[in-house]
This record gives sequence, structure tokens and C-alpha cells, in this order.
Amino acid sequence: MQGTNGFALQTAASGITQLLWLIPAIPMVAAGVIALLKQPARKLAATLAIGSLALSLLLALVAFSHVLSGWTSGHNVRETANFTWLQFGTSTVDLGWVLDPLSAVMLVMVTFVGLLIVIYSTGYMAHDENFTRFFCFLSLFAGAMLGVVIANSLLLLFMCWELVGLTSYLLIGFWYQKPSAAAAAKKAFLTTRVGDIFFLLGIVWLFAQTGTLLFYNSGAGSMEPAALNGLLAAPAALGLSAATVIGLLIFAGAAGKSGQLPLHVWLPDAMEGPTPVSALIHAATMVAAGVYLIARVYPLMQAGTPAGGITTALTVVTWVGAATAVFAALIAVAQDDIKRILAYSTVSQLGYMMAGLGLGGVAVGMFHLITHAFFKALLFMGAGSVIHGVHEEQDVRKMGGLRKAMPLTFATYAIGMLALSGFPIVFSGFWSKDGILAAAKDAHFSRGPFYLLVFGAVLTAFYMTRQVSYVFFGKWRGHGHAHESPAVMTAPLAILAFFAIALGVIGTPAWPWFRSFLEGHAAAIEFGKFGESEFLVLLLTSTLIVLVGLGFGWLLYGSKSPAPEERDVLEKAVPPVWAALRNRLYVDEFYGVTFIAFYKWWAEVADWLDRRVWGGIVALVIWVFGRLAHFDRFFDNEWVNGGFDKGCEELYSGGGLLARVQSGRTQTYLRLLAVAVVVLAVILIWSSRP
Amino acid sequence: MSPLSCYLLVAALVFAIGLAGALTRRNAILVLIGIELMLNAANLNLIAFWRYGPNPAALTGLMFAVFSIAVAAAEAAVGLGLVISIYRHLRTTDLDEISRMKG
Amino acid sequence: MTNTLDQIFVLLKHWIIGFLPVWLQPIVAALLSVVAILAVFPGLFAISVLLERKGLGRMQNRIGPNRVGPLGVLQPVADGIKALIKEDVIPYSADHVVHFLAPVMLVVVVFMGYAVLPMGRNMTFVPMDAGLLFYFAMGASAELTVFMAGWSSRNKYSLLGAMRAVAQMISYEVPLLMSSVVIVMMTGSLSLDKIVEVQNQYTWGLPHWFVFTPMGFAAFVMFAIAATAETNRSPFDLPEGESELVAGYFTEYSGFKFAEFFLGEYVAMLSISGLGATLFLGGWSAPLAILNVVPSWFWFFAKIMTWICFYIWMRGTFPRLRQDQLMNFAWKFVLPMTLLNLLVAGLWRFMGEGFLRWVVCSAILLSAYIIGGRIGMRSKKFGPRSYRYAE
Amino acid sequence: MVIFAILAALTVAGGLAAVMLRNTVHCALAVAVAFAGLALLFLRLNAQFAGFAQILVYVGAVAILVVFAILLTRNSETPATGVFSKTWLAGLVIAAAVFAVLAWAVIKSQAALPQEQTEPQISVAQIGNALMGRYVLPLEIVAVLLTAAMIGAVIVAMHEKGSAK
Repeated sequence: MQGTNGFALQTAASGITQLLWLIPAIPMVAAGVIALLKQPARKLAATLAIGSLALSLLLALVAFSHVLSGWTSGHNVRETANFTWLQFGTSTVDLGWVLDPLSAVMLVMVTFVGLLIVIYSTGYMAHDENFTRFFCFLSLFAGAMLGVVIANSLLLLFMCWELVGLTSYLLIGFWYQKPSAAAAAKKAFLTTRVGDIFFLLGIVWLFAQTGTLLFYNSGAGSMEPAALNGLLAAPAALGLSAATVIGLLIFAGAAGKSGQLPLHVWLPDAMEGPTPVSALIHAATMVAAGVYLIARVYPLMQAGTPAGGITTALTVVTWVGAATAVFAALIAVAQDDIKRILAYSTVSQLGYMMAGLGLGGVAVGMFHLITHAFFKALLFMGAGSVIHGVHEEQDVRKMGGLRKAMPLTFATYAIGMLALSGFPIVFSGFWSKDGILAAAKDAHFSRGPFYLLVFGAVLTAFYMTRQVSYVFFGKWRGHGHAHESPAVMTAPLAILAFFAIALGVIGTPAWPWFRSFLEGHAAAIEFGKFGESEFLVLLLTSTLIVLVGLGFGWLLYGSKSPAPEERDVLEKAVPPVWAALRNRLYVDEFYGVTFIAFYKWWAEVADWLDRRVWGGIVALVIWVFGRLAHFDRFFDNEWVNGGFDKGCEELYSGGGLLARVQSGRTQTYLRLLAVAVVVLAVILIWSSRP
Repeated sequence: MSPLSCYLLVAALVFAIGLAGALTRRNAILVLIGIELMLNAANLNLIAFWRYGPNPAALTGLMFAVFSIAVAAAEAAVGLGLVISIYRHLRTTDLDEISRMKG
Repeated sequence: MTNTLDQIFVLLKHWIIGFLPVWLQPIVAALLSVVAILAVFPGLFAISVLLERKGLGRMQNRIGPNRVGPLGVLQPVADGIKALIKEDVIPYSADHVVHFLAPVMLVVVVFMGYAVLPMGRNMTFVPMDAGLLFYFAMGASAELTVFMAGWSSRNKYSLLGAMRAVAQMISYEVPLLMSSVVIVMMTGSLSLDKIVEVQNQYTWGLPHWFVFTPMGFAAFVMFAIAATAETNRSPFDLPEGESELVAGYFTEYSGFKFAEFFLGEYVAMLSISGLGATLFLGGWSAPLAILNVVPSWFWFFAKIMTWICFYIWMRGTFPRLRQDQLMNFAWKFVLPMTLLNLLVAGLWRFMGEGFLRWVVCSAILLSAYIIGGRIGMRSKKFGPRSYRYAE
Repeated sequence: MVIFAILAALTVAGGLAAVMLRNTVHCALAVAVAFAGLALLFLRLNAQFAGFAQILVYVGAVAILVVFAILLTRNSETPATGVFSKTWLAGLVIAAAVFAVLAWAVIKSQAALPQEQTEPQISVAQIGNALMGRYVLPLEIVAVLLTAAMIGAVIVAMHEKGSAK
């Protein structure tokens, strides 16, 4: 894909573009209003949150239809509304928002999924005493994410980005009375912060280089050829162009938010938050933000593509993505907490998206992002429904046989699970993952990513099967007895399930509607593609992959129900590996022994310095002064005091004298005034006489 | 001895008298009277300068005098009100006895 | 013919001073005017006293003075003689100087007020640019004399009367000024001659008196009330309420000094009626265009006497107010209404010619007075007389 | 010139009386005389408006206020003790010094002073226009000040139980 070339730029902002800012504004305002409500006003709070998001969804649909109509009528829409926010000296900082296929699609997805999740959480949080606070945060979260989506300026994007970070902190730590939740919130905040530092560096550098932070500004934006060429020309360290380095810095930020490999640790812990929050974070908003960011700055990432290859930045993105995909999938295999499994699968899927971005361009990555958003939200809410149904139990080994207890949840969950593991033909996940694999297969620079991704796909199917069979098959191992969740929770599940299937249609190789929509050339239906050999090969490969994963998983776990204390099948087979996976490949521990330990050591050093060195010096000084003081006292007693006492008496009497002036007698004051007047007049006349 | 200087001298005299009154009397009310006298002396100066000044048509001095008369009325009202309330609290208006504000 | 008759006094004055050397003329002219004023108004004073006594008598089903001369018309003369030959008693502890100065100064300031009143065409003693201001300045200094009288005679009745009088005069001086400011706003001048000139014109033979405009009429009513209070006339005659404090601030005065007070009071009445006539009733201008044949000075004095009769009638009619009622009435009804009047006058000025402004202004004033009156009547501050202190 | 001398004498005499008389009320009356004299001096200076305003405000209002204050503070009787404060001599000396300085200044700067010139004829209308035009802001400010002063005076002088007068 050749950046913006495919687009007939059209920056004349239409009405809806002018109103685009309303989409994030409405939920934020709602959040503000809810924040003012009293705790008991639950109904009102929920209504406000849902209503605001519904309104945003409406607007988003309008915007989408606008873009769509533009596209179908041949010319592609990219409308921006910019305004100057700050002006210092000659350079200005502009903010603005953009409406183009990318943002339109994201808007619809975020508002829609967000709306469903909010509706769902009215049921899930029904018994929480901080109901209103929750909805306030939720609306704010959605609003911030929408802000990220519409932003046409890296700065505006960064603001909303940080807002997302803040709200995620608030939501993950929503049950702050749980220490683990508080810790998780802190962890998420700090980890993402690490990425954001680099991101900010990238922004500043970009501004320094191009003088603007707008993406698209009718030729003057930083994502447009003029600026990009400048960036390419500008050299940076070790032979990389400025474009590359800035791209990498921004990617660091994205990695932080989307939990890519070095910075993924916060994401599983974020499960401490309420399940709807997990759903929102993992499916629709936060983690998507990173991927979306890369898609947004894609022109920068792929600036100066060598013939038939990809840029350094994209190479990095690809490798990191692929590595993350496998890594997280491996860990997911050995988890017992239903939500943790999903969390790690999210991480790995994000890896897929990144890889897709790196290899296949915006369309591939975004398509997987969209489909994943739907079925991951579905899975999380299904998990939430399960947890709700089994009385806040999260350990899969303490469940089982739930397919009878909660059939609706089971059905929808199964759909989600199949979509995630990419079951052939009917499920959207299949097509999106298929696209990524295809892109990876004909990546020229290396086959590595392809194999990694394939392996990851196998694992995905495997651990999902394991989880499902733990939860829904076998016999009930928990205590109490499970019950189906209320309609307000299951209805969104059904809707999401529908989309988890249906979305596949728009991304098949035969009718690559989504891709053509994003890249802005007409979509043609050619069933002939199904006939082409390499497509069939790929189709068969991925089908095979999935079937292998599923079959293996079913073989090991299907419908048999080990007791909770019983050791896992794999554990029996390969204990060391299992232990490693079980402990998340010791990443946290690794950080523990490296960074954190380093900081601890450094703190101790500082402490030692304080105690020994500085303390010693201070002690010395004290001692010296002590001696001096002794001498001084001697001196005082002998010579000074006499004189000093005298002086004090003098001062005292003088004070008494002065105090008499302050007699409280108005006339005295008046008299002084008059005297002063006389003196001044005399001085004046004297000085002014010739 | 130009007429203006005559007026100025009279004003100065009245001013001095007022000042003397304000400085020497015990009774707060009479101190206020002295202050009023001083104000009026100032007004006389203003008007005299206006009358003999370079540009009477500008009305500056006259206006100043009129305004200061108005302000003086306000000042008298407030001042006397204060004296009355002081009397109500301390049962005296003798300034030699009123020295609560001693530093 | 009419003109000569109209200007007869002026011509007379010129004829007299015609005999004199030029350097003497202005002084003599001034003296003549002063003498004229000093002659005419005491005469009017005598007439109005007689009028009052007889009129009140009729109102109270008595005959009134009827011994001295035919139908007792010479009664005032007898009173004057009596006052002159009576012994002048000065209380031992009184403050002699002040006690003596008070009535003299009162009479002086009261007569000075006449200097600016236009008593007929070209018949203003000192046609002053700031005539109205001068008049009020004199009126204000009258208060001081009243206080002097009350304080100097070392008598608590006198002192109380004086305090009451001064408080009342100050309180009612404000509405008095305000209501005449309306006229100033409409004419744009402080000079009484100018004011009369403005009123001395006719449409369809009807005069342009200010009393015939909405805010003019309102101001007229307020002015009448305030003037009554300013001159300590019933029903505002608490300062000399004989039932409470023997005769108010001139209790300790007798003989000629008392006569001076008496004179001062009536002359003040006459002069303030003159002012009222000048401001609202077109001064010396005739009530109808055709009546211009009648000399202007006649109209001036006619209006004054009408006003006096009005006073007498009021005195015969109304009971006396209570002190608190008096004050509340002044500050809580009269003053706000006069202030409103000012606003309306400004409105009138800026609405320009036309029928509309009549409707609007009258509507505003009418509603204000009705509402204000209702509220006032309901509150027991200055409501209908209650006897809670009586029984 | 003669008239001026008379008026000046009247004013100064009034002022001196106001300062020196023993009886407080006499002082008040004397100060009223001084005010009147000043007003007449204003008239002498063709400041008709200012003069009448002076009479209206000072003789009509301030003097009355002073008298009221005197009576309300039971000061109307001549105090048995001395009426002058302990430090009256110092005050006198200072006042004298002030007068000396001022007079010295006036006499020294006589050359610089503007000389006699044609009497300005100022009509009240002109003053009114000036008040409503060039000086309208000060006028408004003074109006506000007077209102504030009135309220303040009432509040300050009001009894604690809250009944005015």
C-alpha cells in the first residue's frame, strides 16, 4: 500500500466532520455529569452512560455512512478540521480531527462494542455500591478512546492517550480495597508510562523535524509526502533516518499500550478489574489504541520502503509482534484463571495484529483488530457471565459441565472461542488471521515470522479448547450450583456472537471489501480467487493448523474432568516446561531480579551514601560547631554578656520610647502628620528655589 | 499683593486655624470641625486658582471643589457616626481618654 | 394699556430712580425692591392669618375673630400691637446671644428666599442663574435658626421641638428638592425666570404648566406634601404640637420675638407657595391665553393665596401624625416616589414628542402610586391611624 | 477689595471662634458662620454654583449633623474640665509652623502666580454639561461614595438592637 497516494485528498470539511468532536465529547460530558451524581442515583447514571454512548454510536454511523457514500461514489474521503491551539513565536501547535475510512471504522467499532459492554455492565455491576463511579469512569474511558480515534494531531492523540491510561488505572484499581487490584492498577500505569516516555520523545522529535503535529493538513501535515521526505533526508544515529527512529519511538509507546513483548506484563494483571473493564480494555479500547496508533502513523512507518522489502521500523514491528504472539500463547496454555487465559490470548492476538501491520499493511492489521474486538469482547463478557454464574469463581478447574447450566452463555462462548482460534470459513477470526498468515507467507525478508505465527495459531486453538473443555464440559466441580445470567448480560453476548461470525464476510480474499475500503480502491467480487492454487494451499494450511490445535486440545482435556488438586496433563508430561509456562516464563521475576533489583540496589547505595558519607560529614560539622560553641559560650560569659545585656536594656528603653509614639491618640498622629507636611513643604520650596 | 495671593493667604490662615483646632481640642466632634475647616480652606484654594488660573473655561478647579464638597459631606456623616458609636461604647468623646489603640 | 398695567411696578420704580444721579440708581433700585417685598408680604401675612382664623372658625362651626373692626378684619393689627407692647421675657438660664439671634436670622433667611421669586413679568429682584439652588440654600439655613431657638432657651420642650423640627425639615427637604429637580430636568435650567418662561406659552389657549404633565403632576403632589412638612404646617405640625410640647421650639419666646417667629413661619409658607406656583403652576402666567389681559403679578399672588387657602383647608381637615409615621412616610413613601419621578422624567425626555409618552409615563406613575399606597396602608408603619398608644 | 476684607474677616473670625469657644454648640454655630463666609468668598470668585452648594451642604447639612452629634453625645453643656487637650501647646506651635510655611510659600511665589484677569462668566448650564459630559465618571463615583457613606453612617450609628435613629 502506497501511503496516501491511493487517496484523492479531499479536505473540504463537511458538516459531520465539523461535528466529529461531539463523538468523544458526549461521553466525557456524561462522565462529568455522572461524577456529580450521588451514589443512589444508579438508574440515572446508567441511563446517562448508555444514552451518551448510543448518541456517539449514532454520530459514528452518520460519519461512517458519509465516508462510505464518498467511497462508493468513487472519490475517497479524508476530511480534516484543524485549528490553532497554541502559538508561540512563529511556530503554532495545531489540533484537529480527521474523518477517513480508518477513523470511521474504528469509531463505529469502539462505540458499538463500548455500548454493548456498558449495557452488559449494568447487569454485571448491579450489586456494586460504587455503581455510579464505575459508570463515570467507563464513559470517560470510552470518550478518551474515541478522542484517540478521531485525533488528527499527534498531540491531541497523546492527550487522549494519557487520558486512556489514567482511566484504565482508575478502572483496573476500581476495587482498590483489594491490594492485588491496587497493585495491578499501579503496574499497568507505570508500565504503559515507560512506553509513553518514548512516545513523547518521538512526538517532540517529530515536531522538531517537521514543525507540525497534524497528520493530514492538505499537504502540510506530518504524514504527507513533503514532511516524510524531509524526515527521510534527516539523518539520525547509527545510519538510521529520522523517520525510522521516530517510528520506532512511537512504536515503543504503542507497544506499551498494546502489551507487546517487553511491556506486556501489566495486561494479565489488569484482570483484577471488573470483567466489563477487562472486556473494554482488551477488546475495544486500550490495547486497540496501540495498534490504531501504528495504523495512523503508517505512512511514517513505511516511508522510504526499499523495493520489494519493508522498512526497518516495520521489520521491528513484525518481529516483535510475532514473538509476542507465540510467547503469550505459550503462557496462556498453562494458566488456570479463566480471565488470565483470555488476557494472554489477547496479548498474543495483539502480536498478530502488529505482525499483520508490519507485513501486510494497515488493512490486514486493522481487520484483525476489528474482528478480534468483537469476539474478544464476546469471550470476556462470556467469561464474566460464567464468573457471575458460578459465584465469582475464576479458576477453571473449579468449574465444569456448565453447558447445561448456562446454555446461552455456552453457545455464544463457543462461537467466540472458535472465532478466536480461527475455525475455517464461517468465522471472522479465520479470515482475519488468514490474511495475516498470507501476508507473512510472502514476506520477502524472512520466513521466521510466518513459522512463529503458525505455531501461535496452533497454540491458540489448543489453549482455547483446553479452557472450554475445562469450563463447559466434564462434570461440575465447583460448590453451590451455577445459574444462567440475566438477559441484560446475555443479549449483548448474542449480538456480539452474530458479529463474530458475520464480520468475516467483508474480509474474504474473494471479496476484500474491507481492504479496498481502507485503501480506497473499488472492491470487486471474484470467486475465481477461491480457485487459485496458492490461496487454496494457504486455506488448507490454516485449516489444518486449527484442526490440529483443536484436536490436540480435545484429546488432552476433552470432557474428562480432573479434580482441582489433580495435576495437569501436560504437567505430568513435561514438568519443567510446564513450570516455566505456569510462571509466565518468569518475565515478572526477570524484571524483579533486573530492573527492580537494580533500583533497590541503587536505593540502598543512595541510602548508604546518606548514612555514611553525608551523615559523616554532617556529624563532623556538628562536632566542629559544638567545639566552637563551647568556646563561644566561654567567650560570651566572660566578655560579651555584660555588654550585650547593657545593649538589651538600651534597646528596651528605646522600644518604650518608640512605643510612646504609638499612643493610640489620634491627635498625636495628626500632629506628626502636620510636622511631616511642614518638613516636606520646606524641602520642596527649598529645592525648587532658583 | 495680587488678589489671588490674598485669597491664598486667607485659605492658609483658615487651614492653620482648622489644624490648630484639630490638634488642640479634646472633643472628637470639634476635631472633626477643624478637619472640615481645613477641607474648606483647600476648596477656597481650588476655586481661587480656577478663577485666576490661565483657563477658567475648563472648569477644572470648580469641578474639583464641587466634588470635594460632596465628598466632605460623606466624610462628615461617617465621621460623626463613628463619634456617636464611640460615645456609645466608651461614654466619652474626649480624645485624651480614648487611647484603646495603644501600641 | 394692559402692558402698562402689567409692568406698572417696574415703570414706577424706573420713574422714581429717574430723579436720582446715575451712581445712586442701582442702590436705590435694590432698596426699593427690598422695601416693596418687606411691605407686601407682611401685609399678605396679616391677611392670611385673618383668613386662617376665620376659615378655621367656619370649619369648626365658630364665627372666629369678630370684635376688632367690622367683622373683625382689624384683628391682625390688634395682634401686632399686642405683640409689640408685650414684655420680652428671656429665661434666666437661656443663652442670650443665640436666643436673640435665632428669630432675627430666621426672618432674614426667609425673606432672602424672595429674592429669586419672579412675582410678575420682569419683576424678579435678582434674576439669578442658579435661583432654585439659592432658594434651597436659604431654606436649608432656616433649619439652623430653628435649632438655635430650641437649644438656646434651655427648655426641654423647646429642645425636643427643635430636634423634631430639624429632623422633619431635613427629611422633607430631600423630597422637596427631588420633586423640583423634575422641573429642572424638563426645562434644563435652574433659573426660575426661565422656568416660568417655558410654562408661559399656550396651545389652544391652554397653558403649558408642568402640573398638566404626568410626572409634573406627581411632582406637584409630592411638593405640596413636602412643603407642608417643611413649613411645619398641620398635619405635620408636630414640632409645635401644643398637646405634647407646649409650643415647640418657640415656647420660651414672647412678645416681639414670638411675633418674629410667627411672621417667619407664615412668610416661609407664602414663599414656598410662591415657589410651588412658580415651578408647577406657571408662576405669573395666566391660566388661559385670553386672560393675559389681567396683569401677571395678579396671577402670581392669586396662586399664592389659593395655595394658602389649601393649607388652611388641610389644617382644618387632617389630624396630626405621629413622629414615627412622619419619618416613615418621608423616607419610605415620598422619597421613593420622587426618585421614580426622576426616572419617569428622563423617560419622558427621551421618548420624544407624541401621544405615547403620555400613556406610558402616566401608566407607570399611576401603577406605582396605587401599589405603593396599598402597601403603605397595609403596613402599620404609616398606615391608618391606630390607637394602640391611646388606650 | 473692601468687601473681600470684610468677608475674609468674617470667615477667619468664625473659624477662630469655632476653635476657641468653650461651649461646643457655640463652636458648631461659629463654624457654620465660617462656612457661610467661605461661601460668600466663593460667590466673590464668580463661583455661584459652588457657593450655593457650599451653603446647602455645609450650613444646611453638615452643621446640622454636627449639632445633632453634639446633642446625641451629651456635649451640649460646657465641660467643667479644660476643653483643650494636654498637648495643646505643641499643637498650636505646629499649626503656627504650618501657617508660616504656607504663607512663606505664597509670598515667595507671588511673582509666579497668575495675575488679575477678566472675570469668567460660567453659567450653571455649562457646569451641568461638564458634570454630565467630561466629569460624568467622577460624578458617578461620588454618587456611589455618597450612597456607601450613607449606609455606612446609618450602620455605624445604629443601636445594637437595630433600630435606626
